[in-house]
Amino acid sequence: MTGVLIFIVLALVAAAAAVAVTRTRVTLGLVASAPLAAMAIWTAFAAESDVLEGTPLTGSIGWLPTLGVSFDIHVDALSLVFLGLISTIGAAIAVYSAVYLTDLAKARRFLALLALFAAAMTGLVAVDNIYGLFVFWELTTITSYLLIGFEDRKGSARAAALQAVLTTGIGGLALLGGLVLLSQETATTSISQLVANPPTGTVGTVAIALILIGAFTKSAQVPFHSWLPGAMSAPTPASAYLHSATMVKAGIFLLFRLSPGFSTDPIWTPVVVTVGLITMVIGAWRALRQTDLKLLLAYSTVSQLGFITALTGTGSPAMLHAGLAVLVAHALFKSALFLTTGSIDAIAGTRDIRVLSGLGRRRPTLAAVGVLAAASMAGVPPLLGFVTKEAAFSALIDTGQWAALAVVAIASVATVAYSLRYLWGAFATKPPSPEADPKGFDAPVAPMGLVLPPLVLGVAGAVTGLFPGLVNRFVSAFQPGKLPLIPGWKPALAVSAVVVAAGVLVHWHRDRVGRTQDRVGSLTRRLPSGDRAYRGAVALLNRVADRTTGLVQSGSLPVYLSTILVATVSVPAVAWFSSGSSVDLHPLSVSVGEIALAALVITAAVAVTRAPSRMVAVLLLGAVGYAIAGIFVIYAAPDLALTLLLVETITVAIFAFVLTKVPRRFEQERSRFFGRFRAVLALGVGGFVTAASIIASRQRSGPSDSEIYAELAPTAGGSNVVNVILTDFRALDTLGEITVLAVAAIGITVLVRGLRSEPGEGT
Amino acid sequence: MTTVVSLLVAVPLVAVGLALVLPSLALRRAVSMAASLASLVLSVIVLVSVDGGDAISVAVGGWTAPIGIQLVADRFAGLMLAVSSTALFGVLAYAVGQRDTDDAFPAFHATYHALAAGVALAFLTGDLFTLFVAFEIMLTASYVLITHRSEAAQVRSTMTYVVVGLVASGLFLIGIGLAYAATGTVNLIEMADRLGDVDSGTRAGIGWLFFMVFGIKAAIFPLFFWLPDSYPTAVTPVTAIFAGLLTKVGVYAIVRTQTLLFPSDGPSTFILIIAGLTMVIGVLGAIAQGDIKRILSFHIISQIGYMIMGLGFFTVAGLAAAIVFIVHQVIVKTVMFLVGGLVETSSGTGRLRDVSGVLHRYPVIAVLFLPAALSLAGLPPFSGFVGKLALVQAGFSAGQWIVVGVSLFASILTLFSMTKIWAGAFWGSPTTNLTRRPGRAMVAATGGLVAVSLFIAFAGQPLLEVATRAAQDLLTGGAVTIGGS
Amino acid sequence: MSVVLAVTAGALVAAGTYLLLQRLLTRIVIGLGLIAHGANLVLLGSGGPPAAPPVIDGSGAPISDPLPQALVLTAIVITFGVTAFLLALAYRSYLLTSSDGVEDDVEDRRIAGFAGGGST
Amino acid sequence: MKVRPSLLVETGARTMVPTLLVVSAFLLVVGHDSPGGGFVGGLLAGGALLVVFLSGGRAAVTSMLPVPAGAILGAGIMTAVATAIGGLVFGRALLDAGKLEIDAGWFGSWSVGSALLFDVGVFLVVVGLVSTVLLQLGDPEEREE
Repeated sequence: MTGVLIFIVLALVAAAAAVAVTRTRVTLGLVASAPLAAMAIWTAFAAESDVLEGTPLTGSIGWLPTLGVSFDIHVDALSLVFLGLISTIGAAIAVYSAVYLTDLAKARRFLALLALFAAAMTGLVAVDNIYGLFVFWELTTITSYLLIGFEDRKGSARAAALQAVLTTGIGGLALLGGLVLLSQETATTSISQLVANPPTGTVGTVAIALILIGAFTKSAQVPFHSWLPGAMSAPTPASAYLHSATMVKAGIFLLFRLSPGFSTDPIWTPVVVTVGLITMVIGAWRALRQTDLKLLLAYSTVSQLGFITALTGTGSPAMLHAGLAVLVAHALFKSALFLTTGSIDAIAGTRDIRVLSGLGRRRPTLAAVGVLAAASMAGVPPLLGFVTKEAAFSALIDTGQWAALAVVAIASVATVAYSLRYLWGAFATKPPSPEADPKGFDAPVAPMGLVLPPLVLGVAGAVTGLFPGLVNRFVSAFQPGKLPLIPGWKPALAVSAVVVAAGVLVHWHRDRVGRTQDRVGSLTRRLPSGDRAYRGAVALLNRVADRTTGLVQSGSLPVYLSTILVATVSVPAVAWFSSGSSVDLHPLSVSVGEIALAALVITAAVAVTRAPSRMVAVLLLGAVGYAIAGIFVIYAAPDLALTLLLVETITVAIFAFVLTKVPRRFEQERSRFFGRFRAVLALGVGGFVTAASIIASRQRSGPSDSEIYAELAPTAGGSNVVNVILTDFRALDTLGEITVLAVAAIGITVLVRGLRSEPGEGT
Repeated sequence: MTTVVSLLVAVPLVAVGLALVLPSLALRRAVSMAASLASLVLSVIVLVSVDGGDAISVAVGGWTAPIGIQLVADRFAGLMLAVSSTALFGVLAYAVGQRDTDDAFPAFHATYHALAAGVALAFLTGDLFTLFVAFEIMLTASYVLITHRSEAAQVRSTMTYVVVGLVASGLFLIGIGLAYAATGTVNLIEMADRLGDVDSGTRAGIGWLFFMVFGIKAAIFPLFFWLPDSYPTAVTPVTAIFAGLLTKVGVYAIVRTQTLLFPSDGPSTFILIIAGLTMVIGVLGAIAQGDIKRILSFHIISQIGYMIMGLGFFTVAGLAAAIVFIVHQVIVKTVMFLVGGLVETSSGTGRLRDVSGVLHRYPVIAVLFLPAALSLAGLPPFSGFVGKLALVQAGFSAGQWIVVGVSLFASILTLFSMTKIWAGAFWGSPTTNLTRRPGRAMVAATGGLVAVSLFIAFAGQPLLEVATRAAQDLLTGGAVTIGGS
Repeated sequence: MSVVLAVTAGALVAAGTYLLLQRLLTRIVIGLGLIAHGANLVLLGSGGPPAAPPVIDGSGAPISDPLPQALVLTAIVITFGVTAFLLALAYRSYLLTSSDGVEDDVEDRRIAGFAGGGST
Repeated sequence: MKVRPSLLVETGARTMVPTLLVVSAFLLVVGHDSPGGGFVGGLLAGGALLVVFLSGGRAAVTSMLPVPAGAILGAGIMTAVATAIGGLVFGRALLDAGKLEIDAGWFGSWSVGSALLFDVGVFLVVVGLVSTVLLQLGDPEEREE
C-alpha cells in the first residue's frame, strides 16, 4: 500500500519534468493532475483498510541512518485527512491552472512547480521520522518560494517570495534545532514514539519552544504572519493551493501531530492557545478592511489558521477533533473562494471591491459558487463550515473554556461580516463610483475550466455538510468525536445564531465599522507589527553587513598584512608564554666570526629599511645575502654558501633589470602613525622568532634523524650527504621544487610577454 | 597499491612535463584530460582500497621513513583525493569546453597540472617539509593562474594574493625550523611521537603557529581578507578550482596537524570562537556584495567556519561531520563558480545590477544553479544538509550550543544571499545583454559536477560511514605507522 | 640554536616585516627576501651547533646536521624562483599603472563607502 | 641601466663563459661526492648566461641556447620525472635510485646513478628558469608595445 504512495510521489516528480515538454494545454492539465487524482483514489482505498481502525500503513526508505534520517512512512487517519485534501484540491487546482495561465511556457513552469510542491507536501504528512519530516518541510519552503515569486518580473513578487522564504526559513532552522535537541534528549527520531513518550524538563521545553516557532512561522501565526498577505502576489491557483490546503497547513499538521503528547509540557497550551486566538482576531480585523478580494481572503486565512491553532492547544480529544474538522472545511471553502477570485480576476480584469459591480447578474454560476463557499466560511447551515464550527463551539463549551469561546465568537462575527463583504464586493451591483472601470463587463465568458473546479470544491462543502459522516469517518479516527448535521438544541447552536446575526449587522453598518477601523488603525500605526519588524530586520542586516564588511575588508594590503602578522604571531606567543616556558640561555658556543658576520647581516638589514633609493636597497639586500653565505660557511654548509652566492648574484641582476623601468628613489610613505606602528609590529614579529627559536631548540631531547644519513650516504653512492639527501633520500622534495621553478618561469613569461607565448620564447 | 599511490603524484607531474614540450594545443588538451581522468580513476581506487583495509604507506625512493619521505594514504587523504580530482577533472573539462582559456594561455595545462600535483602531494605526504614543498607547488601554480589575463585588475589582486601567500610560506618555514629544533625530525608520525617529550608551552606555541599559518591558506577569521579581493578577478575555471580546492587544502593541513601533532582531549574554545566569527563575518561580507563571484568568494570563507567548527569539537562525530562538509564543499563551491561563469559568459557581467532574467533566457543555467545554491545553504535533501545536520548533531552532543546556534544563524544568512543571486540574476525581465548562449561542453561539465553533488547527497550514508572511520583514524592516530605499508 | 643566530634571524624577520608593510612592491619584495633569509637561518640553526661539513671523507669526524642544510637549499631555490616571479609582477604592474604601488581594492572601498554613509 | 658592453667586457666574457660552463658541468657531476650538484651547477651555468647577456644582450643568449627556454624547462622536468617513475617501472618505489657501473679503463670506474640523471633534470630546470628570466626581464625597453 505504501509502495503505491511512494510510486505516486515519484510520479509527481516525473510529472514535474514531463510538463516541461508537454505541448498542449489539455495534456498539461492531465499530466499534472493525473498523479494527484491517483492519490485521491489511493486515499479512498486506504480508508477501506485498517488505517481508520488505528493500524497505520507503514514502510521505510532509509537515507542517513547514522544521523537518524530516514523516510519511515506512517500513514494514519491524520495523514489520510491531509492526503485527501492535498490530492483532491490539488487535482482541481491543476486542471484550473492549465486553463487559468494563458501563456503556455508559464503554465508549464507553474505546473512543474505545483507537482513538486504536492510531492513535498505528501511526503511531509506521510513520514514518521522527525528529520524526514524536516526534509519535506524545507522542500515545501523552497517550492513555495518559487511559486510565490512566480511572477518574477514584478519586484513585489520577488520581495514577497523573499519575505516568505526568510520567515519560514528561520522557522525551519528553529525547528531543526528543536528536533535535534529532542532526538538527543529522548534518543529517538520517531514522531509516534516522541508523542508516546514526550520529553520533559527544561531541555524538552526549549525544544518545544523551537518547534513551535517553526510551526508558527509556517502557519502564519502572529507575529510571523505578515509574509502570507504578501504571498498573494503569486498566481491565484498557487494561493489557492498554498493557503487553503497545503503549505500553511504544514505547521498546523505538526501541531496536530504533537499535541496529543506534547500538550503536557507547561508552555504548550498557554502559548499555542494564546498565539492562535490573537492571530484569529488580528486576521479577522484586518480582513474586514481589505478592498482587494484576494487580500481579504489572505487575512481571512490568517484568522482561520489562528482558530485552528488555538484548537490544537489543549490537546483534549474533543478540541483536536473539532480542530481537524474545521481544517477540512476551511480547505474546501477557502480553495473554492480563491479559485472563484481567480476567475473574477480573469473575467473582470480586477479584484478590487471598489471597482467590481454587477458581476453577480452576469455570471450567476460563478456567483453561486462564491455564495456556497462564503456561506460555508460564515458558518451557515447546512454547510460543512457550519457543522464544524458547531463542533468547535461545543468542544469549547464542554471543556469550559469560556474566555476562549468569547474570543472565538467575536472573531466569528467578523468572519460572517467579511464573508458578506466578499460576496457583496465581488458580485453586488453597486452605485457607480469614480474608481469603477466599466471595461470588465464585456470580458469574454469564462471557460468551463475556470468555473468547474471551484464549483466542485464548493459543492463538496455542501455535500459534506449535509452528510458530515463522510468527513467524520476520517476525523473521528484521529480523535473520537461526533459531527452531527443537526446538533440539537444545544448552547452551541445559540452561539452560532447570535454570531451570524451579529455578523450580518456588522456588514449592514460596514461604513461605520470602517470608520472605526480607520481611527483604531491611525492609533496603532506606531505599534510594532510583524511586517515592520521584518522590514526593519532586513534593513538592519544589510546595514550591519555593510558596516562589518567595510570595517574588516579595507582593501589595503598593509592593513591585511598587519592583521595577519599580529594574529599569527600573538596567538602562538600567548599560548607559549602563558604556559610558562623558561628561556634558558646556557652554554653558548659562539665564534668571533659568527658574531662579526651576524653584526654585518643585521647592519645591512637595518640599512635596507632606511635605503633612500631602490638600487641602494637592492645592493644592500645582496650584501645581506653574501654575509649570510658567510654564516653558512661557518655552519659548515658549503653547498648552501655556494648556492646562496649564485642566487644573490642573479637576483641582484634581475632586480637591476627591472629597476631600470621604475623610478630610482622611493616615494614618500603617507602615514607617520603607521610608520611607528610598523616598527613596533616588526620588532614584535622579530622578537617572537628569536625567542621561539631559542626556546624550541632547548627542547631537543634526542638526536635528529640525520644521524643515519652519514652512515647511509655511502651506500647511496655519494659522500656529499646534502646532495644525496636532495637527489636520493628526499628527491621528492627536489622534484617538487623544480616544478615550482618551471611554473615560476611560465609565470614570468606570461607576465612580461602576455599570454600568446611559450615559456622562454623570445627573440 | 603503493604504485597507485605513487602515481597519484607522478601522473600530474608527467602531465606538466608533457604539456610543456608538446607542440600543439590539441595534443596538450588530450594529454591533459587523459592525465586528469587517470588521476580521478586512481584516486577512487585508492579510496576504495584504504577504506577496505589499512592505510597505504609509500617509502619514496625505497628509503623507509624517517630517512626518506613517506607518502601516506589513509581514509581522510583518500576522500580528499577522490573529491579533489573530481573537481579538477570537471573544471578542466569546463576550461577546455570554454576554449579561450587554454587557447589564450598555452601553458595553462602545464600550470594546471602543477597545481593538481601540489594538491595531491599535500594530501598524501607524511612529511612536514614535503607539505611545505607541496604548498609551494600549489601556490606558485595558483599565482600564475590568477595572473592569467595580466590586466590591471589581475595584477593588483595578484599582488595581494602573492604577498600574503609568501608571508604565510615564510612563517610556515619558520614553524618547520622550530619544530625541527624541538624534535629533530620532519616526519609527521615521528614528530607526533617526539612532541610528547617537549614541554607543553613549546608544543602549544608551535601548534598554534601551524594553526594560524594554515589558517591563512584556509582563510579563517581574521586571516581571510586577501581572498575575496583576489579570487573573483581570475577567469572562471581558475576561480572555480581555487574556490573548490585551495582553502580546503589549508583546512586539511589544519585538521591533519592538529589531530596528529597537537591533539586536544576536549572541545577547543579558541577554535570554536574562530569558527563562529569566520562563519558570521564571512556571510555578512557576502550580503554586502553586489557581484556574483564576490558573493560566492565570501561564502567560501563562511563555510570554512563550519569545517573548523567540526574540528573544534574534537570528537569523532564532529570531525566526521567536518570531513563530510569538506567533501561537499569542494564540489558545490566549484559548481557555484562555474555557474557564475555561465552567467558571465551569457551576459558579459556578474554584477547583479546589470543582469537579470537569466531564468527566462537560458533556463538551463537556472536549473544548474538551484540545486547547488540550495546545497550551499544547507537545505535538504541536498548535499550541504548532510554535513550541516551532522555538524549540528555533533555540536549538541558536545554541549556546544552557542556555536551551533551561530552556525544555524549563519546558514539562514547564506540562504538570504543565495536568494539575492537568484532573485537578482535569474528572476526579473531578461536584460538585453543576455546574448551569448553558453557552450554545450561548459554546461555539460557544470552539469556533471552538479550531478556529483546530488550523488554526494544520495550516497550520504556511505560517505558518513567512511568519514566516521576516517575521523576515528585521525583521533586515535592508529591507522598509520612509520614505514609500514 | 646559538643566541647570535636566533637574534640575526629575528632581526632579518623584523627588518623584512617593516619593509613588507608598505605599498611599494619593490620594498615588499625586498622585505620578503629578508624574511626568507630569516626563516632559512631558523631552519639552519635548528640542526644544532656547527661541526665539520657534511661530506664523508673517511675521517670519521662529527658532521653538521645535513638535513636542515638540504631543506634550506630547497627553500633558497624556491624563494629564488618566486622572487623572480614577483619582480616580473612588479614590472607588469609598472607597465600597466606607471607605479609599483599596491592599490586598495576598488570594490572593498565602495562597500566601505556605503557603510560610512558616504557616496562613491 | 642601459647595458653598453665595452670591448673589455666582451673579451672578458669570451674567456669567462666557457670556463664557467665547464665548472658548472663539473659541479653537476661531482655534486654527489663533494659540494656542487644540480642546483649549484645550474645556477653557475645561469651565471654564465648572465655574463653572455651583459656582453651581448638578448640575441647572444638566444643564439647560445640550443632550444627555447620553455623546451629546456620541459626537458628538465621530463628528465627528473622519468627517473622518478623509473623506479615504478622497474617494480620498485617512486624515485628509487638505480645505478649503472661504468668501467672506463684508466679514467677509473664510474658508477652513474639515476641520482645523477635526476640532478641533470634539476640542472636543466634551473638553466631554463634563469634563461627565461634573462630573456623576459632583461633589458625590457626593447619590447615596448
